[in-house]
Amino acid sequence: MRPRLKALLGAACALPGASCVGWQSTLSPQGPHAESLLRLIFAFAIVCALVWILVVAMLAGALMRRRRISREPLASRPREERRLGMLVGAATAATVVVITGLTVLSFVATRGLEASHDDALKLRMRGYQWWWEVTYLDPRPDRIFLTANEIHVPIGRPVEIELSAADVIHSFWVPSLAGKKDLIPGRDNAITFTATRPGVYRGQCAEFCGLQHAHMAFLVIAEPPEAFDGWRRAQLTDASAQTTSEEERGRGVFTQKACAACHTVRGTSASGSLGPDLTHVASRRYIAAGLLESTRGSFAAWIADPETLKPGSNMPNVPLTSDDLRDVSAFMASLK
Amino acid sequence: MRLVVVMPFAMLALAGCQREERSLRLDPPVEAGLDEVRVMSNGIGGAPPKVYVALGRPYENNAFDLDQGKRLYDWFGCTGCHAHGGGNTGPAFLDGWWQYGADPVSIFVSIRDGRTAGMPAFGRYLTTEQIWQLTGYVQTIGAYSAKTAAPSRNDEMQSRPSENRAPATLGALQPPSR
Amino acid sequence: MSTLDISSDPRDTGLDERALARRLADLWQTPRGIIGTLSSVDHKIIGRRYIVTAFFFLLLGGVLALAIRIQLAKPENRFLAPDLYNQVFTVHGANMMFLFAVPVMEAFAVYLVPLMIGTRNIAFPRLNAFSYWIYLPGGITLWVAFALDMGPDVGWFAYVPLSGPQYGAGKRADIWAQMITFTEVSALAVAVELVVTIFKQRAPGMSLDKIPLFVWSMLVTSFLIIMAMPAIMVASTTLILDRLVGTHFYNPAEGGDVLLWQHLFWFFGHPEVYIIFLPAVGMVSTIVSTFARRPIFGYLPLVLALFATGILAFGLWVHHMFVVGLPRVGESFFTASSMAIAVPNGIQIFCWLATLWDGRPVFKTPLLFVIAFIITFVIGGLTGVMVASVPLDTQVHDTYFVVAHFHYVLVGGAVFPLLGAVYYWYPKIIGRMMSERLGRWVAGLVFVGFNLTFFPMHILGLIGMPRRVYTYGPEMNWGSINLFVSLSAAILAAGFLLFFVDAIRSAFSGEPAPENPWNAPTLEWATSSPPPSYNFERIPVVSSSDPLWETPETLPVATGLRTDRRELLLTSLSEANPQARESSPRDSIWPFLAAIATTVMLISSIFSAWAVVWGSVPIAVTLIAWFWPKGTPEDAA
Amino acid sequence: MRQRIALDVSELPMHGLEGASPTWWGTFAFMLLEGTGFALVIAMYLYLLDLAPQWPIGAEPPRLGPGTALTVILIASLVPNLFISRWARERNMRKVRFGIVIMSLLGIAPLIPRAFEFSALNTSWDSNAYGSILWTMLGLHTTHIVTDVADTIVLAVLMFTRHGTNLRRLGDVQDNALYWNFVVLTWLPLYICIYWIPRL
Repeated sequence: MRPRLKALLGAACALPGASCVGWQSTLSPQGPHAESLLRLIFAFAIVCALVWILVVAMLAGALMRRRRISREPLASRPREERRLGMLVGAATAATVVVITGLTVLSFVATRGLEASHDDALKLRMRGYQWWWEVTYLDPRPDRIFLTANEIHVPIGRPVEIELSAADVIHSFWVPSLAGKKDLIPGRDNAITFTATRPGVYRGQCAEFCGLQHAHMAFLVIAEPPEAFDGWRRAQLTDASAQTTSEEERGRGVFTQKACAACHTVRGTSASGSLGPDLTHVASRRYIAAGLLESTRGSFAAWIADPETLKPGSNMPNVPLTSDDLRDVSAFMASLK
Repeated sequence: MRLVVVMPFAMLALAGCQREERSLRLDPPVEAGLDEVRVMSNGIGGAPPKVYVALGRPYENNAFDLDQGKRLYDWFGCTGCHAHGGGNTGPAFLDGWWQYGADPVSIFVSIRDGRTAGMPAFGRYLTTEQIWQLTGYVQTIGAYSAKTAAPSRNDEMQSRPSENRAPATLGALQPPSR
Repeated sequence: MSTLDISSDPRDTGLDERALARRLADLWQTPRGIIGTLSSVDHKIIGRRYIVTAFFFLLLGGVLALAIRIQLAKPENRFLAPDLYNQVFTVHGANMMFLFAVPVMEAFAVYLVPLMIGTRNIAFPRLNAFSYWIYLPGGITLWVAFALDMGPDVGWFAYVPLSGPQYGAGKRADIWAQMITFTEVSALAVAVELVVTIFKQRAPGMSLDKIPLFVWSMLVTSFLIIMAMPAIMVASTTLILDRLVGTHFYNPAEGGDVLLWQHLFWFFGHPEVYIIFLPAVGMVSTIVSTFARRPIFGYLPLVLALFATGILAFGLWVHHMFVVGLPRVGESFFTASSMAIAVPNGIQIFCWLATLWDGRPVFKTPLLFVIAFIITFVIGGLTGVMVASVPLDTQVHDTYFVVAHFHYVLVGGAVFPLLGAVYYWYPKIIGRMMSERLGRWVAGLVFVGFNLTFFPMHILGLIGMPRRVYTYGPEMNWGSINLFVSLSAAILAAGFLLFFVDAIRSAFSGEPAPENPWNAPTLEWATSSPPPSYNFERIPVVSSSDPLWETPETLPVATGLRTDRRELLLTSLSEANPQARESSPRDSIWPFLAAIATTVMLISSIFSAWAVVWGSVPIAVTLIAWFWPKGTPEDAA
Repeated sequence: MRQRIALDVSELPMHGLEGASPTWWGTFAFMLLEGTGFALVIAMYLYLLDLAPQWPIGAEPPRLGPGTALTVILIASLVPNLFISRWARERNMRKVRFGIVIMSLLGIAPLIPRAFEFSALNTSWDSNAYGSILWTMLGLHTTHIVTDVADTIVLAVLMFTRHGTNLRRLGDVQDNALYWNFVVLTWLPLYICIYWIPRL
C-alpha cells in the first residue's frame, strides 16, 4: 500500500507549489483511523475518476462520431432506438453496481473504525469561543488537571476524548489522526483515535463558530509513553517558582490586575476560570489557540493588544505600563 | 418604482446610525478618556466623559456592546448577588427602583468603584470598555420599555420571563419594601 | 377598448389574423405609465423582471465572491476584517441560494411554461405579480442591511446557538430569517401557480406524455418547493420567536435542542439543491434535443428520473449532519439513500449522451454550455457520492472539499445550463440574437475559469483547510493553492463579465431574431420573438411531444375564444381535453400594494412582535381590494 | 407560422367548476403546503417530546375544557359546511346566503374557547420548549381560523351585493368550504398532541 500511496500523493501534489505532507492534512495520516480513511478516499477517488473518464469519453464519442447523411428529426428508426435503449440500460445497471459497491465499501470502513478500548487514555475537551479547554481525566481526583489548546498523547495507545461545547457548536478535527466530530451545546459526543508515530499534529475547529473561527486551533503532540508520563507529571505540579525579580514582579502584576479575574495559575492566588489555565502556559508551543508561538515576545504582544491580533477575542486590552508589560511577559515565559 | 427607492431609506432610519457596528478594539487614548466620569459629591449622577458623548453614547445603543455587557454580567458573577435582575443579596434591577439612579454615570461608578452596602469595586478586574458595556446592559434590565437593540435571553435555565417582557413588575416607583 | 367594434361578434371565430391580433393586443397589453408598470400581470413582463433582478443579484453575489478570493489569496491577509468577512460569506451564500438560484429558475418557468404549454398567461397572474413584488424587497432588505453593517454573519445555514438570542447580537440573524420569509413566500406562490398552470392550462391534446421536459422538471420542482420550503419557514419563524419573544426551541437548558435546527434546516436545505438543479435538468433536455436534431432519447426514463430525484431528495437531509454524532443505523440509511440518488442522475446523463450520440449535433453556444455542464457536473455528482459515505465525510465535511463539491453541483450543474438557457431563449425573450462569437468566448472562459478555480479546492480541503475561515497562517502551506485559485477566479469573473456585456449589448444591437431561430420543436417557438402580450393568436392544438417538428409549416389551432375578455382554455389533467374557457384576471395595482403592506409588516416584526398584529390590518385591506370583483367581463361566468 | 383551425371551443362553458377550476386546484396546493407546515410542527413536537426526560416539562397537562369545547364546535361546523358546499353546487342562492352567514358565525364561535385555551395550557411560551411548541401550535392554528373567518365574512358580504349571484362566487364558496374542512381536520392531530399526549 505504502509506495503506491506515496505515488498518488505525489500526483496530487503536482499542483503548483502545493505541499501536501503537512501537519494538518488528511493526506499524511499518522494513525490507523486516518490511514483507513485515506484508503477509503483513494478508493472512492479512483473509482470516481474512472467513471468520469468513461463518461467524458462517451461524450466525446457522441459528439465527434462520423454520421451518415442528414435525416428528418422525427424519422422513426426502432432498431436504433432499441440498441440505444440497451446501452443506456447497461450503463444504468453498471451505475447501480458501482454505487452498491461503494456503499458496501463505506459500511465496511465504518465497521472497522468502531471498536471500544478499555485502556484508552481519557480526556475531555470543551470548546469555547475561540479556544479549547482540556481536562485530563483520571480515576484519582488528584491526578486530574486542566490545560488548554494542546494535548499530549502517548503513541500506540488509544485516546478517547469526550467533547462538549460551552457556547456554540465547534468541531474537533485533527485530519492526520481521525475524522471530525462536532461539539454541541447540550449534547455529549466522543471521538477515539490512536497515534502511531511521534510527532506534532495540528487540529482546528471545523464548524463555523463566529468571529475567530479561523483562529481556533490546537496541537496534538504524540510522544513515546515515557515522555508522555513525564509531561503529565510536570503538568500536575503547581506553577514553577519565579527565579528573577522581574518574574516575581510580573506575578504581582498578574494577580493584582485584571488577568487573575479570568485565568488560573495554580500555586498563585490567580484562580479565574473564564480563560485558559495558564499554569504551564510556556510549556505549550502556541498561545491564543494556535495564533502565536509562545515566546516572551509573543506574550508581550498578545497581552499588549489582543484585539489587533485576534479581533473579537474575549481577551480584553488591559491597560498596562510598559514596565508592567515587561514583567508580566517575563512571568508568563517562566511558566514552563 | 418610487416606493422601491424609498424603502432603503426607511430601513436606514429604522436601523439607526451605528447600532450594529462592532468596534472590537478601542484606541487606548479613547479608552482612557472613557474613564473620566465626573460624579456628584454624593456619588449619584454626574456627567459622562466627553468622549462618551462624542462617540454617540455607543454603550447604550449598540447591539454588540450590549450583548458583550450581558456576557460580562454572567462571567463576572453579577448574578451571584443580583440574580438575572431579580435581586438576591444585592438589590433587584427589574423593579426599576435604583438606589443610585438609573443614569449611566452612576451605574458606571457603582461597578468601577463599588458601593458601601456591599457592592465590590470591579475596576480592578474589568477594563473601562467592559465596565461601560456592563453599564449599558444593566441599564436595559431595569428599563421600562425594552430596547430593540438589547440582547435577548440566554441559553440556560430561565429565572424570569423573557427580556422583552421586562420589567416583570411595572410601575414600581416606590422603593421595594425590605 | 375604444378600437373594439362592439357590434361585431366577440368571438375570434372567422376573424382574419391581423384583426384578431389587434383586438387581442388591446385586450392583453399592459397599460403604459408607472401605475401600469406596477400593475402588470403579464407573465412575460414579470418573468423578465424576475430574470433581470436575479441576474443582478448574481452580479452582486459574484462581487462578494471575488472579495472572499482577494482576502484568501495570501496568508494573513487584511483585506477584510473577520466581522466583515463573516458578513460577506453569509450574504454571498444566502444571496446566491435565495435571491439568485431559486428565483432565476422560477423566473424562467414563469416566462416559459405558459408559452411552452400553449396558453395565454400563468394561473393566478396577480399572485405572480405579488410574488415578484415580495421577492424584490426581500433582496433589498438583505443588501441594505449588509450596507448598514447589519448583514447576517452566521452563515447561510444560520446554525443555532450562534444565530440564537445569546450569541447572535443585534438584528443580523433576524435579517437573515426575515429575508428567508420574503423569498419563500415568493417561491411558494410561484410554485402553486406553476402546478395549476401545468395541470389545467395545457394546450388541447398535450397529454401527460407530450409535456415538454422543461415543464415536467418545473412541475416536480414546484412540488419540491411546496413540500420543502415550509420547513425553512417553520425554522426561521421559530428562530425569530426564540430571539424576539424568548421561546426555547433551541435552548438545551429548557428542553429545546440545537440539532432540531439542523434537522429542520436540512429537511429544506437538501431538496433546495434539487429545486435549483431539476430546472437545469429540464433546460439541458430541451437544449440537447434541439441541437441534436432529434427527439430526446428516453422521455419516460427522464420523467421518472425527475420523480425519483424529487422523492429521494427528502430522504437524505441527514448527510449534512454526519459529524454531529447521530446513531449509526440512521447514518447508514442516509448513506445508502444519498448514494442511491446517483442512479436517477446517471440515467439522465446516459439519456442525454444517447441523444447526442444518435443525433446530429449542431455546435451552437447553448450546446457548448451543455457540454461544459456534463463534464463538470459529473465531477460534482461523483464527489457527492464521496461525501455521501459517512467515514469519508468525517474527513472532508466542512472543508474546502465540500466547497468545491457543491460549487461543481450548483455552478456546473445549474449555472452552466442556465447560461446555455439564456443563449437559447434570449432571442425569444428579447427578440434579438446574442453574439455567437462572444458566446463561445463566454463558454470557454467560464468553463476553464470555473474548473481552475474550484478543482484545486478539493485538494485544499484534503490538506486540511476548513471552510469559513477568514484567514490562515503561512505555516499551513495553503498559500500557493489559494493564490492560484484566486487568480483563476479572475478568469471566471472575466467570463461572467463578458456574458453580461454580451447580454446587454445584444439587447440593443443584436441581430433581430426570427420566430424559430434554432428550428426547435416546442410551442414557445410557434409565436413571434418576442411573443405578443397574448402569446398566441389562437391556442395551439398538440398531437406530438415535438409539435413544431411534427408539422413544421402549419400550426393546428383552436378557435372560438372571446375577444372581449381575457380568456384562456382549461383542459383536463391527464389527457388535456378542453374543459372550459376560463377568464384570466386583468392588471391590478393591489398585488403591489399588498406586497408593500407585507413588507412593512415583516420588517417591523423584526423589531416588535406586535407588528404582526397591527401589520396584518393593511395586508387584509389590500387583499380584500385585490379579490373584490370589479365587474369586468372577466368576472362573467 | 400558418394556422390551421383544428378545434372549435366556442361551446365550452365560460367558467370551470371544481376539478376544472384553477382556484380549486390552487386551494389544494395551498392545503398541501400548509399541511406540510402543520406536519412539521407536529414532528417538532414529537421530537422535543422524545428528547425531554418528562413531558409535559414543568407543568400540569393542559386543562381539557376550552380545547374540547373548541373541538366540538369545529366538528359540528363541518355539517353546515358540507351543506353549504352542496347548496353552492346546486346554485341555490337563498340557501347559500343563509349558509354563509351561519358559517361566519361558526367561524367566529371557536375563537371564544380559543381565547381561553391559551391560559388553559398551564404554561407560557417563554417557560420552556414545551410551552413554546404548544403556543406555536395553537398560534399557527389560530392564524388559520382567523384568516379563513375573515375570508368567509368577506364572502358573506359579497353574497349580498350585486356580485353575489355570479357563478364564480359560488365556486369561491365551495373552495372556502373546502378550506374550512382543512382547518378543522388539521386541528384534530394538534388537539391530540396538545391535550392527550401529555396525559399518556
